[in-house]
Amino acid sequence: MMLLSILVGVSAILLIIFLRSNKSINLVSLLHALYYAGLSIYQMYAGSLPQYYLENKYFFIDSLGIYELLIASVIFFLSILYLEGYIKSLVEHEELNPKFVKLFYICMNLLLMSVAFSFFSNNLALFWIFLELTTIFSAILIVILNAVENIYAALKYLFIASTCMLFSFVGLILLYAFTKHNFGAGTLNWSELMSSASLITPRIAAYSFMFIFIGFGAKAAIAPFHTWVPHAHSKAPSAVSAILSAVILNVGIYGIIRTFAVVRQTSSGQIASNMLIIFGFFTLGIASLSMLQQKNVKKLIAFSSIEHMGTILIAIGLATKASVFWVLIYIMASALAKSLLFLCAGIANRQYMSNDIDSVRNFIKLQPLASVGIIVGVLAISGLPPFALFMPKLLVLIQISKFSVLMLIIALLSILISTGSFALFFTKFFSSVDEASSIHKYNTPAKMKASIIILIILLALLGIFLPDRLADIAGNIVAELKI
Amino acid sequence: MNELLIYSVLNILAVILISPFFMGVIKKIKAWCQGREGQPLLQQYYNLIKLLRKESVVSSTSSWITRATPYVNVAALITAALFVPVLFVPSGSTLFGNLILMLYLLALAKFFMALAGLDAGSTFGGMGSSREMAFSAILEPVIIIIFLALAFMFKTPNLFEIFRQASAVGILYAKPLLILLMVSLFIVLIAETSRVPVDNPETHLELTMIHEGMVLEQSGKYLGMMELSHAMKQTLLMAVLINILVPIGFSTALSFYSIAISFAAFMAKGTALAAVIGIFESSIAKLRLFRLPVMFMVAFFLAFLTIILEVYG
Amino acid sequence: MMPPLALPEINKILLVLILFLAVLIITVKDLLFLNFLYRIQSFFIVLVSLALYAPDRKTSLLAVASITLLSKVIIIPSIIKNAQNKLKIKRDVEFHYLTPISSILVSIAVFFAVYLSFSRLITELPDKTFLITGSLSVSLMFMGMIIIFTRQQTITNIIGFLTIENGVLLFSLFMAELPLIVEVLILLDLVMLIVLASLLAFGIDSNIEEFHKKLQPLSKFLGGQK
Amino acid sequence: MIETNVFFASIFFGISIILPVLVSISRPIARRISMACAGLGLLALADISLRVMITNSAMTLNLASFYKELSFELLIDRLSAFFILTIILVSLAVLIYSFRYVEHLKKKHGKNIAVSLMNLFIVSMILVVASKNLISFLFLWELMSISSFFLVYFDYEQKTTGKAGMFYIIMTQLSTLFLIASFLLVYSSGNSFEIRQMPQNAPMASVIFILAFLGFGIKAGVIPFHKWLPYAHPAAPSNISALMSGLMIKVAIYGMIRILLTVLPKPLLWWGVLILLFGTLSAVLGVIYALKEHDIKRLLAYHSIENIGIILIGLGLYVIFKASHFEALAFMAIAGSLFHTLNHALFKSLLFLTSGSVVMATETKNIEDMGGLIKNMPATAFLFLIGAVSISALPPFNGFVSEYMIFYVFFNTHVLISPFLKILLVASACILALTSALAAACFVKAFGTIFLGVPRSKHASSAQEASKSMIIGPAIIAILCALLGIFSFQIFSILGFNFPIPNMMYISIVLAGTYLIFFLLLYRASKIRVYETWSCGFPLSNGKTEYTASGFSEPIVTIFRAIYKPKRNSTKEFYDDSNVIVSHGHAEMSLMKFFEEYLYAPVLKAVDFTSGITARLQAGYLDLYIVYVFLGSLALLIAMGVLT
Repeated sequence: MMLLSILVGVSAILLIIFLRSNKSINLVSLLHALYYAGLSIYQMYAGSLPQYYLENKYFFIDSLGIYELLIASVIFFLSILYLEGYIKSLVEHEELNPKFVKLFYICMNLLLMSVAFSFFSNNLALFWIFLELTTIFSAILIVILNAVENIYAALKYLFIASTCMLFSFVGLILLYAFTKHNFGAGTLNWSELMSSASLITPRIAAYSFMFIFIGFGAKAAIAPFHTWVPHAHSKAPSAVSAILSAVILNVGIYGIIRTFAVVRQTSSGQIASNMLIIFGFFTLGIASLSMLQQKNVKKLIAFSSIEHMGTILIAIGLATKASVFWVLIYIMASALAKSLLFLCAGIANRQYMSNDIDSVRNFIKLQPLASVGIIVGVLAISGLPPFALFMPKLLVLIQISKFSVLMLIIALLSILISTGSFALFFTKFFSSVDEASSIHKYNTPAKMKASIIILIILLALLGIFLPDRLADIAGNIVAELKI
Repeated sequence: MNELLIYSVLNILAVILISPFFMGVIKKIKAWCQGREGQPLLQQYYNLIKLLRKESVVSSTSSWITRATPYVNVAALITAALFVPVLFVPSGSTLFGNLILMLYLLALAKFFMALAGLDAGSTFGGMGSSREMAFSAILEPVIIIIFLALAFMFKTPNLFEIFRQASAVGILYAKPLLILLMVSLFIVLIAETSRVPVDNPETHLELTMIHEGMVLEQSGKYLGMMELSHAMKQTLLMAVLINILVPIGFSTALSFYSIAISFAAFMAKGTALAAVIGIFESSIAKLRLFRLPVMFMVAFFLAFLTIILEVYG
Repeated sequence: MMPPLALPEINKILLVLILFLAVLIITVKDLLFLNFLYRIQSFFIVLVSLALYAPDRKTSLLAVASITLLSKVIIIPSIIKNAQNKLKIKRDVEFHYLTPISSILVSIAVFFAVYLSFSRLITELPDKTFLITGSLSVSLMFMGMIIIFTRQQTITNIIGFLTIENGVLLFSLFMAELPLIVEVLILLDLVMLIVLASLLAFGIDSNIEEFHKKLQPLSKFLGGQK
Repeated sequence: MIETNVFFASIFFGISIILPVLVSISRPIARRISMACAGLGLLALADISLRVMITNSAMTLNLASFYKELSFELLIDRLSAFFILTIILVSLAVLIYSFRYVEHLKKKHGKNIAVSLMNLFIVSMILVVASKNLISFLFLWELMSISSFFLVYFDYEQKTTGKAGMFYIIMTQLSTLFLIASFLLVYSSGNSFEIRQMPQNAPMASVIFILAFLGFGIKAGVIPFHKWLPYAHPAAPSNISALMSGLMIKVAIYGMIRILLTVLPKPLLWWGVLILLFGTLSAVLGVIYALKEHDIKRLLAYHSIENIGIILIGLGLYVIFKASHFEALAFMAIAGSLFHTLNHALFKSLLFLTSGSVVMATETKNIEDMGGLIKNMPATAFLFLIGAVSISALPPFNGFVSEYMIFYVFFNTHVLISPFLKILLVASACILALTSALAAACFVKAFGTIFLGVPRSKHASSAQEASKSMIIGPAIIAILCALLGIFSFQIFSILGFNFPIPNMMYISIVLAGTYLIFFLLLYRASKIRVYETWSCGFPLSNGKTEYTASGFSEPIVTIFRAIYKPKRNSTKEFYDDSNVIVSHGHAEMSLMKFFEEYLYAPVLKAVDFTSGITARLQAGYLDLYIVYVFLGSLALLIAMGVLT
């Protein structure tokens, strides 16, 4: 499997290098994403999980990996589908040098590979490496546009994310050193750590978790390490923003879930739990307050995804069976909603050549589909029915309410503030109508529309009905994590 | 059922017939106080009959509201008349005697009267309606609290029952607190019938007029009906006051003699009350419009005091 | 894992020297000199790994030493030097948030904080030297961060970042042998550096300060004024 | 039978929601089919709920399941059936009204969407009321809020609409959050989403009650959470205002009653006092604020607040008497408040619909620009009058009966033991009396200024009568208003309740009889001559000399100046230096918006301030961000040292 994946990846990149037309390059990338989607769906139905690859079990696939990979590959697929028209428009407006289109796609494919491999890694260190690689490739995808602001956004991203990731590295080493001391042979393999977690000294577990959390937390946009997120998301091309917020942040959360599951087996589990909950609330509060006065559409969405990360972190920290089960559904739903919003914001960006809400005029008339997309996206991301986030949000809130009423109130307040900010944004966005303005309509290509439509449908379907197979997988994950 | 029917017919007829008389008495007393001889006691009846036959002038801007209002007024007042026994109380009926319903029937009449005031589009009518609605609005809590106080004292909201109890015991001995309440009721009576400190029924001056402003556009039979209903309202409120405060002679059974006695007693007591009203009106000056709430508050306070004394006493 | 008794002394001396270099980096304004200091710091790390290699003769440590030597002492400094020449900036004058002196004081405070925090681990420790080596290398990381946020030039920032990385490297050298991953870390570093340097070469012909000026309208509407 | 009904109803509703969205032709046919389908669906449901209502039975239905126990289940018992019937009655009339009204909307596109959303809104309201568990309640509640939000936001090009929509959605979300909190506590008490009785003496009962009361109260527009109503109603199309004001805020009332009856059937006394206080406050302030309004729809919105107050007074009385163990009186109180809920749904939607016709005919919402419309729009005027009479609680219409029931309970205050409660209830009764009298005053003002007198503007004088469907729709409600009033006694008997309420049938017979007798007696008594209005010799050519609406409410403003706090601003400019000869000046009078100035604004300011700080802390400087990382990780390290 690993070899096949590498083969597919390498051949995709080679094809991109040799192919000439943008269309076929796009098609190759699409197929690449489709490969992972197919792989994860195949494993979901056929595979007996977990499966290990390579002798020393450095790579494996289990339910959590499959689940995350499925989400990631769907988002990648839709973003790449969307990308073709978007890049065309970028090139037309000289925002992207035509020379770089190939590099763009190569980095995209590399990013896809590193994301997929980070899910395949059965080893913390390997995971760390792939996570670092995602930083580098996504930073390239941001910096590739011809704007100074992009360079600075990428710099912030690189500096903050890598600095924090170095702390993770310290954590890894700590863990490795002491597992070596305790187990006899040092290991960073998930499966071994999980099976013999009780041997890890609690204090060491707590310290290494803390260090690891700083780095993964930065990738997962946890305050106060989240600061790169709004800049990177707002400056990246919209399809990349969608991937950043719906996939890259999730990879960070994935790492936190894994490590947390290990630490929970020791007696330091409670400390780790409290840490996650406190940071979750901090993130929630900071993000929702930051949303309120936001005039940059994409920054707004970015802060909203930070807010969701806060909620997710709280739910993981609660570490009950139900909370983890629903947080997994939550992760999926919020990924879909965020990417929908980013893709629609991308259309607005192409329409007005700006992310500033003040430049928006007559959006409904100019871009009816994107309007619907934004409406659905805002509803979905605010956790309103009949869209996918409603149920998981409610059930996560239930778990919070069981834990403490005060926390429930804080969570509800921040949710209110963020909903309020979206309401502000929403009404401002659509109510700015100027009959006299003669903005030339941006003709959205069909593929861009297609990805938006698919996302809307997915969000609506998952809002009224949770497929059994997904629920089973989520249930398996809970069992695997020994929550 | 039979008794009820007789009661209904008798009571309505009595109220219609007596009402103009009390009006006449008040006018007479007022004239005497001013040193005039005044019109004959029955002048009000002549006026009514003349008005009902006279040609009516209707404003060209007005609509059917103006024309319907007098009928609504008369109908509402006649219906209300069912609720206040002036001669006798029929036994065991809960159909009528409902204080709240009576109050709201009066409100119905007032509502249409105020609409009619606005109908013609004249400034005077509008002003009359505006003031009438404003002041009757703040009078409303006063009336309700008086009725509530009655309900507190007699443990029933039914006026029939209250009258029955009142005539059964010498009420002032048993419940001296009623005096307070009756003072409030007197103020309400003055206000509701547009009498002097509140309104001046004699003038058509925009500074003072409330009630007259609204009926300014009415004429002929319409005006006649309005006058009649106004007089009936006065009689009804007077009857409440009289039959609770001095229930002497009031009949609780249906028999010819007792009713005759009751009628005579009511006429006497009513005339006396009308005289009091006339004297009161002559001896007091018109209040400034926005001083009126103070007066209503006095009535409210007295009724509230009654309740407090009743609750804690 | 446990080096013989004599060696920790050498290592300790080296560690202190490395920290001293970091302090110098915090205070120095001349960019060329800064780069030179970084080169020396990295070289000391090579020495540390060699010192660790000496007792056990583990080839992995030797590999780490040689890769460090290659990338951190030779390649990275020269890339930075190149970029520096392109940018034509000689000095990084201004200090933000902390003056050099207070930076040093803060560093000492940080060291004590880290030391105290790590001392909680003492009961679990197989190797008591961890306390001093571990907290020294973690404080080196924090010092790297101080470098980043007190300075304005992107190049200084990069050197700060590399200092952090040196701290991590030291930490991993002392704690455990993770040859593969440490080497990968160094290589990743290199890649990162190349990306950063090409970034610098491509886009930035100014320092962040000027950039702030450019961003003034933007930051105003964000409500931020510094 | 029931299954087939439900089946057909769901098919009809499905078509009515989906069809107009799919078929994007601008001709009205799709919309009409959709509305007809919605009507048929409503009729199919009416059958079920009537049966439940009369036989006092209950039926359950499982619609769909999200995941395991998270299902959308319906339970129609008598309470639900009552509310469903209310919704059906009003919605049918609104649908008939919308038949033509929708075509008059100014939008070229979007009419289809409006119809679809309207149908969705109706359906979601019905389903909320019928929800068996908290999950489906919340789901549909949110669906209801969202669909209504889009309907409020329908006229999105207007700046004011944007504001109104935003305000509405924020308030409605606030309400939902309270509900979520309350429901989660209900859930935690037994790990079940079923709407069921809480375990006895649950310590959280009061918390649950308070949260639910706040949640539903915000949605119902209880003062001081009422501000969204006067914003949202003018913004929405009139048929939607009718639905929102007539029905949606009643759904909130349903929630409150459901909590009080099913979840917490043993209420505490102080809850009742709380409800009563809020109810009284809402009633009197609602009407006082209504009096100063000259925007017809805003005026009606404030009256909704007033009537919600009255309904709450009934509920408060229920709790007080229930907690004091006077079951019969408590039952009467809650029946009164339920009946008032139905009545208000009817006459308020009647008023909104007719005022919608008026607004459409005159192209203004300001009643100062109307006048004399009774001549051009006689039918609309008549219907509005019926609504006005009903809402002013005048006999023999329905509003009176429900208010009577509440008053009746007040009149039995003397049975209570606690002197404090007695005094409180007396005060509340007086305020209720004041409220209803002021409401009458307000509707004299509204009807008088809109329909009577002389037209005050060009549009008003050239207004046209509304089209047929826009008369038939409200007419149905008007007839219902009359019937429900006149036959209230009989209706209650059929349902098996014997309340001591007056038999309005007899009263109406007497009223109508005397009217007729006098009419016939005096029919030929005298001649009638039509002549100009007498106005002291001045001609009454235009509306300039008429009494204005602000003039009408002036005495009340003066009397209640403590509440309105009118501010007078005037500026003068002079020709000469010594300020003697005035060249021109400007004077205006504004009334204080107490809750806006002292409640909403400070909260917003505080939130704004904090968010300003957070934004400033993330202004985009890398150094600053590294400082955060530095501090964050250091703090973590120290915390670890301290904690482990």
